[in-house]
Amino acid sequence: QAQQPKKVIGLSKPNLKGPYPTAELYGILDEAKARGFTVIVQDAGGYANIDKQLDQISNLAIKKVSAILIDPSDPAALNGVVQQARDAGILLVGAGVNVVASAVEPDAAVSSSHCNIGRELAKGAKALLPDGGSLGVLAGPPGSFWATERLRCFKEDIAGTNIKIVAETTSEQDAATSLTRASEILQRHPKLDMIYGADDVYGVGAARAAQAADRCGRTRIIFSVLGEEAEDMMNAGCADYVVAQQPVLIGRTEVRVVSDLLEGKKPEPKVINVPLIAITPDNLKTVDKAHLRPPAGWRP
Amino acid sequence: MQSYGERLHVFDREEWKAGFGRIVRERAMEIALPVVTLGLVIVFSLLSDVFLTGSNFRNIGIAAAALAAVAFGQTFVILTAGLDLSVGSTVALVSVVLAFVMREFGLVPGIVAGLLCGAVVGIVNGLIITRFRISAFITTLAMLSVTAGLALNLAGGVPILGLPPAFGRVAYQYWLGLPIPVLVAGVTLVIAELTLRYTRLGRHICAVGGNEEAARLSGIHVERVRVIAYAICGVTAAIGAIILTARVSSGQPTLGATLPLESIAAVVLGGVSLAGGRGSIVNVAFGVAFISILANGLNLLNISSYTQMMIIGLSLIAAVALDQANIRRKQGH
Amino acid sequence: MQSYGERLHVFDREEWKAGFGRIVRERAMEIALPVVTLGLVIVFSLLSDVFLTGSNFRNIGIAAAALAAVAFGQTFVILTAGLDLSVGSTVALVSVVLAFVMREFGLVPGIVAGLLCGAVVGIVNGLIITRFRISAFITTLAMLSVTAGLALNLAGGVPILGLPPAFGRVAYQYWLGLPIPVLVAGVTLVIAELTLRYTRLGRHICAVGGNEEAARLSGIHVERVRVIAYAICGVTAAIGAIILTARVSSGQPTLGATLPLESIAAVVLGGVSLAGGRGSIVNVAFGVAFISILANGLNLLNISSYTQMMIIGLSLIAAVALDQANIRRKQGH
Amino acid sequence: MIATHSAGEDNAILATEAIGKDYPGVRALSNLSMVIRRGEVHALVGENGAGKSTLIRILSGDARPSAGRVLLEGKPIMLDTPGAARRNGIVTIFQELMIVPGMTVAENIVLGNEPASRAGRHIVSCRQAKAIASDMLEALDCADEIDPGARASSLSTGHKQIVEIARALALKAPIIILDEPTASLSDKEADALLRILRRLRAEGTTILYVSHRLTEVMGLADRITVLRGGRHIETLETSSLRGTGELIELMVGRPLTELFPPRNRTIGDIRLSVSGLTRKDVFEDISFDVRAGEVLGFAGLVGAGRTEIMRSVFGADPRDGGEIRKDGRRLTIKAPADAIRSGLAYIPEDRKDQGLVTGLSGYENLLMASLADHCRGGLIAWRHACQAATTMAQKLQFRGQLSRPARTNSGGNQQKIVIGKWMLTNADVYIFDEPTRGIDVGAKAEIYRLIQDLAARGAAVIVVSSENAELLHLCHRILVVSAGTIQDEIPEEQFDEHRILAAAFKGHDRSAVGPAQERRNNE
Ligand SMILES: Nc1ncnc2c1ncn2[C@@H]1O[C@H](COP(=O)(O)OP(=O)(O)OP(=O)(O)O)[C@@H](O)[C@H]1O
Ligand SMILES: Nc1ncnc2c1ncn2[C@@H]1O[C@H](COP(=O)(O)OP(=O)(O)OP(=O)(O)O)[C@@H](O)[C@H]1O
Ligand SMILES: [Mg+2]
Ligand SMILES: [Mg+2]
Repeated sequence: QAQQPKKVIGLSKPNLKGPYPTAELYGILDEAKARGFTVIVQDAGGYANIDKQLDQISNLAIKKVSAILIDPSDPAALNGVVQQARDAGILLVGAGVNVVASAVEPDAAVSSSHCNIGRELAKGAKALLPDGGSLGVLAGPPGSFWATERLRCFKEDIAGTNIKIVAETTSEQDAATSLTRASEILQRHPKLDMIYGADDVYGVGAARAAQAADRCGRTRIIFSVLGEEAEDMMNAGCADYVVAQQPVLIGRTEVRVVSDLLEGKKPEPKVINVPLIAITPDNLKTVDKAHLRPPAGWRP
Repeated sequence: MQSYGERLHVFDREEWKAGFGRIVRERAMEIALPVVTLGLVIVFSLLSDVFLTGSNFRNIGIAAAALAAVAFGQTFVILTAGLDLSVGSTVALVSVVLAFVMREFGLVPGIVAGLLCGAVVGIVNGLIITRFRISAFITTLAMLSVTAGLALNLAGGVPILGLPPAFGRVAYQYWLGLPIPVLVAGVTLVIAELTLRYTRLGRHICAVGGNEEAARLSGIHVERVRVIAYAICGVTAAIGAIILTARVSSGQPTLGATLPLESIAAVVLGGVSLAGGRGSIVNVAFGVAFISILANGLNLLNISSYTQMMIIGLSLIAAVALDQANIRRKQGH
Repeated sequence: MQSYGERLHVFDREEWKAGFGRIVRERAMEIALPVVTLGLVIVFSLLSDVFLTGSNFRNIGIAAAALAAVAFGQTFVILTAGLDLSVGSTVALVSVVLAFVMREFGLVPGIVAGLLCGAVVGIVNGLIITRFRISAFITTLAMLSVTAGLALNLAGGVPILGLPPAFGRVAYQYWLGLPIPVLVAGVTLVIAELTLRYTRLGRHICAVGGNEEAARLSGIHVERVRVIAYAICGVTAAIGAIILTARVSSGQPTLGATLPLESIAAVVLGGVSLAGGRGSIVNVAFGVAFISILANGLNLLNISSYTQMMIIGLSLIAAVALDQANIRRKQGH
Repeated sequence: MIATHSAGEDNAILATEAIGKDYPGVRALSNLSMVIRRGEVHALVGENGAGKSTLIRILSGDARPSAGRVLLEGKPIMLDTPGAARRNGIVTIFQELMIVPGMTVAENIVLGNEPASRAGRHIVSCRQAKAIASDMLEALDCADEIDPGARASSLSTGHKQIVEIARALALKAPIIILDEPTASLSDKEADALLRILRRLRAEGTTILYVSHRLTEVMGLADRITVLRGGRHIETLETSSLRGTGELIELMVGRPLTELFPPRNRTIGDIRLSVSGLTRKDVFEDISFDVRAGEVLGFAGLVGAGRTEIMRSVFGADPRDGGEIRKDGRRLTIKAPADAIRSGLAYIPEDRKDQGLVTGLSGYENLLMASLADHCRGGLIAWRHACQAATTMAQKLQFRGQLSRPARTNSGGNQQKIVIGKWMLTNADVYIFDEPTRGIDVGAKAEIYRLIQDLAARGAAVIVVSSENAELLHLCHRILVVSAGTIQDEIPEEQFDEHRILAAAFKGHDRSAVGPAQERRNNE
């Protein structure tokens, strides 16, 4: 009790499985340690478990944390609890997104918003297929906010081009299932020009399907999140364009923003956009991985 | 003329006559879970300073309310030796239907439409099971897929917004110090327990689960009773859906994915055998409390979610094993 | 001395004597599903020009192989009137363990470790069920949670890379024109069917599922048989995990989430009653084929995923209802 | 209302006209016409599988006839559900126990006919339910033995049967059908039941009664209908019958020369020796020997603990003390498998729940305990095994299809499968628990012959039975068990039914209830 009591930050994630959330968590925990914060991590266990995330945000409010980093499974669903937390005087920071709830303004947000990812993917699609072509879409898990957002903005941006979506399917976020679905799309459209994956689970599945069908380089694969598998696939020539979100940097920035807010400094701008990095086989070697993934062997 | 209250207590009074010791022995099974749950509360109170606060218990209550409603309906189905895996996606479908109707026609029509939708899903389940003689497991698994697809199709895969703000506020309001969702679950509990104990339907449900053949040969319309049990389960799923939809103040086509397995676990924790026949809603409420308190306490203790999964699994086994040991000791094995 | 082939057909020959008509009638149930599956194939062939191609069928085979292996083990458990909901997370755990061991010690130790890991999970399931007398549903539901948490904890939530490239290649290689995963599933099928029909263990499993007390009084070690059935299920889950891990050439802590319900559906489609007792692995293989072909065909037809969910649910009901109608006609009701 | 007994066809209350019923591969009933008169006790007799239960299922709305029709009061009637039969005043007590184990006795008695409370038609009045239950149990003279609040699962088989009878009585129906109600009752309980049936007849109730106990039938029935192979053979006035022999001849279609074969006369050394066997609160200090070639009987009242003794000997139940020796060698029996390895065989009292896997074929059931003998290199040689099973079935004069599920066979044939299963293990100690329960005279004679054959081949045989006549004709020695202890040992020269009964009741005098009984009541 010699020093002043440590400040406590809450983190509410709908899901912690997979390279992106794990890397973000690393950034948060590492930065928090450096700044003397304690982090309470709450994981709803899946994007569909909206009610669990509600309960967990209520839990954080009860623990009287100073701030909550929120990645809403669905912003429209969180208004009630988030308002409760706001009323309890807790700072609310968007974690990886620019919103915490649809009707509650965040105190700050560190974002590479889902919509922006979709836009960035569209940029890549247009660059890879300047003359247009056929596109298969692995849209993500059914009914999930993040995947819907990405795809919505992606579609907005490719509208008017000659890129035509010939197949679109939602499926469980499962490595083997996405591989099967991608194989089927390739089966039906053997000359398909491109596959879109909502994140690396879908993208890597598509890349493996292309590999199995011997379509690497001819069927272009684009997706977001550069995990180790994604890097492997890109090295093998089966992944062509990955939008990397710098999750470690996002996590670190989130903690920094909270720290600033607690010291009374208003972050400028309120919504900090951590730049997305478009990764292609050309810059794969040179990009700084320290902001993309935790050091090897790190465990939550 | 005897009063209604008198009749309600006719069994208990006679049991008192038989001595306190026998009650304890007979009720050992029913006491085990409350004791275990109390143990949980004590442990968490010692480990966390915010656990034993009014606001946390209100939180637990709100979080548990939907699961409770669903588990009460699930009890009816399990008592007939059935099972309903479709409650989760029924909750999603009701949430979507309710949101659409409420947005167009207002609060009350929305709630009525939601309850009706739940009942219809339940009746369809019941009819398929009884008419085609398909096992409850497969039927409700298939219906899980059908209703989930329907909910997503209706909603186009995105949440439905624009519900009356009053509806969303209800989930966070109190009456007599109790959150409205908890009150709704409480009323469901009382009605369910009374139905089970004191109505002909309730007795027939237990008879069908205990020995279908005997029930049939006693002139009970076994199929009708089964269908009604599934309909009740559908309606309570709709009640759960209303609570959840109010909390998220939007129609969500993926709501309630964890409810089927959680509700069945709560029912089994509550001492109801999956082979049907006997059980009490009050015990199931303790099962719900156990699950909800465990999840809440582990979250408050900041245990990693992966480790939580392991602890929850082990606790489930431990709690049911304790129950079983009690039953066996009671039977002198 | 009689040949092996002769012995295999002892039942059939007697039935042949009784006339062809009777065989058709008696075997109606076993013929129903193959006919329905054939119907599916015809419909999809007419609607899609790529469906009826060798490469698509190899695709279906590769995609179905893991489900098949898991469903074969699930059959053993269901025949004892049990159930294993933990196969999905067992697959995930095996995938992680296998990846770690394979990365450090090479291919064969990795596979051995994976199979051992699956067997251990199965044995733990079996021991909990028999020792504590907890229902299979609750035990394996709890173990689902425990093994999933363990897999995620071990892997730290992310996929494990660095497997020998040869392992990943195997999933896409052919032998005699058949993909290796299909061959592995095929060998599993033959061993499982032989075990069930021609070993004492297999007959004991059916006896335990049919009437536990009678089996015990006939000198069968009921608890041991049960534990072995769960161990077999664990091992086949490990085989499924090996196939899947090779396909995605990485250890995945979230693999196989849909396998528990899908494998149970396949087993029931294969005519095995959830109440245990009788069944054949070959029929279960048709159940797997039905599910896999349906999913493949619907995707090739580019039907929206939400509508697919509804169609899959309805087909499941239709297929089982047909089976049931057949059985009932056979029994003269 | 009450009819005269010399009535003609116009006095018919219930009649069947050319009823037929087909099951796949079996014609259970064909062209069956019979008439039941108002106010009579009409008995239905016939061998196992004669179609008695099938006829009853049709009359009670549980099965639909494939041909013909049922007439009630001369008018054709559609009995398509059990509810319909009940509404028309026909109540049935079925052969298989129809009790809901998790419910109380009172709830079981009012099942399907719950008294409505004043609060509403759909609310059950628990008080009235208890009152009805008490009244019915009172009427059955069982009010002190059965507590209406007790859980039905805690009752003995006999008491469960009484609860079922009480349920039927509570409906106060004009027609009551009983399918082998006394099969699992002790003589005392059976007598009580017969008294009640006589009283009901006096009150004008019509009764259709099925039983294999022919003396009981002769004592109770006004008229007897004999079925054979699903056909109506004859309906007789009981008064015109000279004895059971005539009835048996009609049932089996040939004169039955002897029911009990001569006893085996070559007795050898002590084969099985049990000493000091104890299971706390169930039985204590049980000691007995059986010699090779000897048939040892165990008599006693229902609930005396005989089944539990045998289950402990066989390793199916735990025991707290005592020693079992076979041919002088001490056995360690922890599970039935150990007992089987030592050459013991146990034919349980309940075929359906303990003897057979009813869903599996006759072959599989026959071979269940001896599959190890038919394995070649770890795999089962089915051809070889099925040959052995077929030979055994022929030896037992099994009449049914071995390839069909065991449940489709009649009771007697099912019992033969269970016995055959043990004979295939080449055991030399056989324990028969109620081997002839629910079995017709023809099959009984065959089973008695089998028991003597086994003894003649040098096996030691133990027979537990509640039918004393059976023990008196079959055994070389009878032990009487009461309240968990052996009360008396009677050698063949001193066989006397009164001595058995005296010993059987002795334990009951000492303590009102036996230990087994007491334990059950505690639950
Ligand atoms: N559900 C069924 N399926 C096939 N066959 C049946 C079925 N029920 C009865 N049977 C057959 O119908 C015939 C008549 O059986 P039923 O049970 O009526 O005989 P029973 O006279 O009551 O014999 P028991 O004295 O053994 O009770 C038998 O051959 C039996 O095998
Ligand atoms: N704990 C129990 N719960 C329910 N039923 C029991 C229990 N113990 C015994 N029974 C049943 O009561 C009957 C009497 O069994 P027990 O072994 O005590 O006496 P028994 O002398 O063998 O009588 P029986 O002539 O009925 O075989 C059996 O049918 C048995 O299944
Ligand atoms: Mg009968
Ligand atoms: Mg007995």
